Amino acid sequence: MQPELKIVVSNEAAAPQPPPAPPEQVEMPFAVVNGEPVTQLPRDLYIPPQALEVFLEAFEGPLDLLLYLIRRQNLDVLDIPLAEITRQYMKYIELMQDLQLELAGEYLVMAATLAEIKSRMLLPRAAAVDDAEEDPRAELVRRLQEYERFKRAAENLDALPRLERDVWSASAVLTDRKVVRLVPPVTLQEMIIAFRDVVARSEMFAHHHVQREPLSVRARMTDIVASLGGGGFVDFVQLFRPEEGRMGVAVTFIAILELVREGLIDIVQQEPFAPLHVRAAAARQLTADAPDPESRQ
Amino acid sequence: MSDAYRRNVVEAALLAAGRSLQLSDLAQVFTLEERPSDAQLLATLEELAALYADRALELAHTASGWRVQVRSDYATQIARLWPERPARYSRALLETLALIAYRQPITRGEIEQVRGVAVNPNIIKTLLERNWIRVIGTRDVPGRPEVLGTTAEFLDYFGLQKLEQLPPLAELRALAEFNLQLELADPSTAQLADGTSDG
Amino acid sequence: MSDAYRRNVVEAALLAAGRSLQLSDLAQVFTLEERPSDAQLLATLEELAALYADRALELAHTASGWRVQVRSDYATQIARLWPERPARYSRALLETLALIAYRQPITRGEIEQVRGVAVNPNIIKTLLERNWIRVIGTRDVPGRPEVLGTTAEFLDYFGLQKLEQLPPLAELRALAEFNLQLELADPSTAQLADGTSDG
Repeated sequence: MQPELKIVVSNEAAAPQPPPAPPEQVEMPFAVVNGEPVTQLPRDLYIPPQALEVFLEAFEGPLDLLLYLIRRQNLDVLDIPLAEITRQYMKYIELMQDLQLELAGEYLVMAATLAEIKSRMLLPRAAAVDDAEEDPRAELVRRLQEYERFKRAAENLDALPRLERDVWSASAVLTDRKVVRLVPPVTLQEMIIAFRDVVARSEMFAHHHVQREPLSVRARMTDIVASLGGGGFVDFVQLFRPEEGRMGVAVTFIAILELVREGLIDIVQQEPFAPLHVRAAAARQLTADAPDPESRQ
Repeated sequence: MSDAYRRNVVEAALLAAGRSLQLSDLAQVFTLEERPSDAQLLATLEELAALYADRALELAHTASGWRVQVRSDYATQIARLWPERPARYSRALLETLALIAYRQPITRGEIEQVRGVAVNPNIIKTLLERNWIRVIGTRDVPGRPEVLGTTAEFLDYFGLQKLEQLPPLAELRALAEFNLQLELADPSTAQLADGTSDG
Repeated sequence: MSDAYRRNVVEAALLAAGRSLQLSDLAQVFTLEERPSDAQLLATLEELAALYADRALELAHTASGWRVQVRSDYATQIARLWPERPARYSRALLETLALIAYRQPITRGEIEQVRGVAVNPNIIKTLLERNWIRVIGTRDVPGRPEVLGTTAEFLDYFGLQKLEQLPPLAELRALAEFNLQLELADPSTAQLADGTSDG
């Protein structure tokens, strides 16, 4: 005629109840279990029946319940009066079973563990104890301590100033949030491949003969044209940078010749043997004495 | 570019974002010519913090960067803006979260070992949904259980820059260090149980 | 209750809300004993507005109440916090840029001759805006076409000290013979940034 025992995992996601205050009720019969009034419970175990479930739900498992029993007596985990704590623990378990409360399996496992420790501690021991042999309580104490650390860590975590409870991110409204476009990235490789392809294609169609001046000459051509941007005459000699050495001078010279050939610059000499001057070909049209009919319109 | 201008832009950026910004995010708000160095930005942030000294605001440095926040001294007043109370988390959730935070990478089985009860799957689900924890891999043991760790968002939420700023864990003491009062066994057992501390 | 305290609470409420609040919302944040009248709240809001006078922030009164917002002069700058993912340049743009780099100084007509198709004016515009190319002059032929060349910024962007560091054409031909499969953008996913189709 044993009450049926249901083993379930308690619903931990349910809203927690505040930890139970040590019960201080006066003794009175509170339940009839299996036809017998339950009056044998220790005074400090008494809990109104409707509150018992709530009380048990407040525990996060057998370790938590054990810690409660130990702390209630102002004892240290390292100082467990094992017999007494085991007795109290068993009372709770029996009570829960008698009242057919749903009980997590872990509580029963702990009950078995406590019983085992108790029996081991009751065994007579030899006077010369092997140092390697552990106190039977050691593993339990270790687990209780470890659990208690994290129980406290959880409390500390809960006490940290938390967003949306203790502090709030400050934010202001940004009304016209314009879309900012980032410029697309280009790799050197992409550009080089594009050049290779366009050259290959142009040779295929033979539309245009791509010149073969080295890049140093092309770069110098750009520099020279850009330096003549003002439109005025520049001394031919000033285009050369002697510090670049013979090679640099040669590059500049080829660049100037190429620019003349492409009609990008003019070289002017006022009279034989006079200094040479250079200007951008485009500047020619801007001078009044050499009007270009095309630029008039 | 004046310091005041830079400070204004940084403040506006932080408030427009409404969340933590990295120094690189802040730098990006400036044009290339105006762009301050990290050292300059830090100086600007310091200025901003000083500006908030007698206000309800403060500058917080968390895992994902810097943010402006309302001080906790004003929490009671500000909480009244929202009729519903802020979410309270169950002890089970907080204990699970604490284990993941302090013991990561950790499996569910390992959490259950310490807590002595099964981990409710809803708790893990809630923590994952809040983006406080994530699966960082699997352990190479039979069943290949998932290994959990915390995220930068977890640190942000609790106002921390890094895990090392979590409150320290209580120390474990060895059973032998304690003056055991054994009520059942004979006194010789009192000298046992060395090395029960696992640090 | 000091004015400064009231102003701090109002500011904190507006910034914590991050949206417009009515006077009644603001009043509700205070305890009954502290609760200011509407007139007092308006005075506080005015104080707050004055506080923002030399900041990038402003207090705005909209239909739904009062809010703190970023001044519109700073909006563009702050919007850089949320950049749109950059699009990719078209093949036509890259070829045009490559031709300007390798064959500079070059006119648009010459680019068209080599590529066999007209150059979309948007391409030149984009390249000019990016400051990668510049008009270095005009050629003295009918129509006086502009002559294009690359800039120092172009070299900087591609990590070059001088143009000669570009691989010469002969080398590129050799590469082509190996028929290298070089990673290029997948045209199906790329949105063309210069608004031109491939030429």
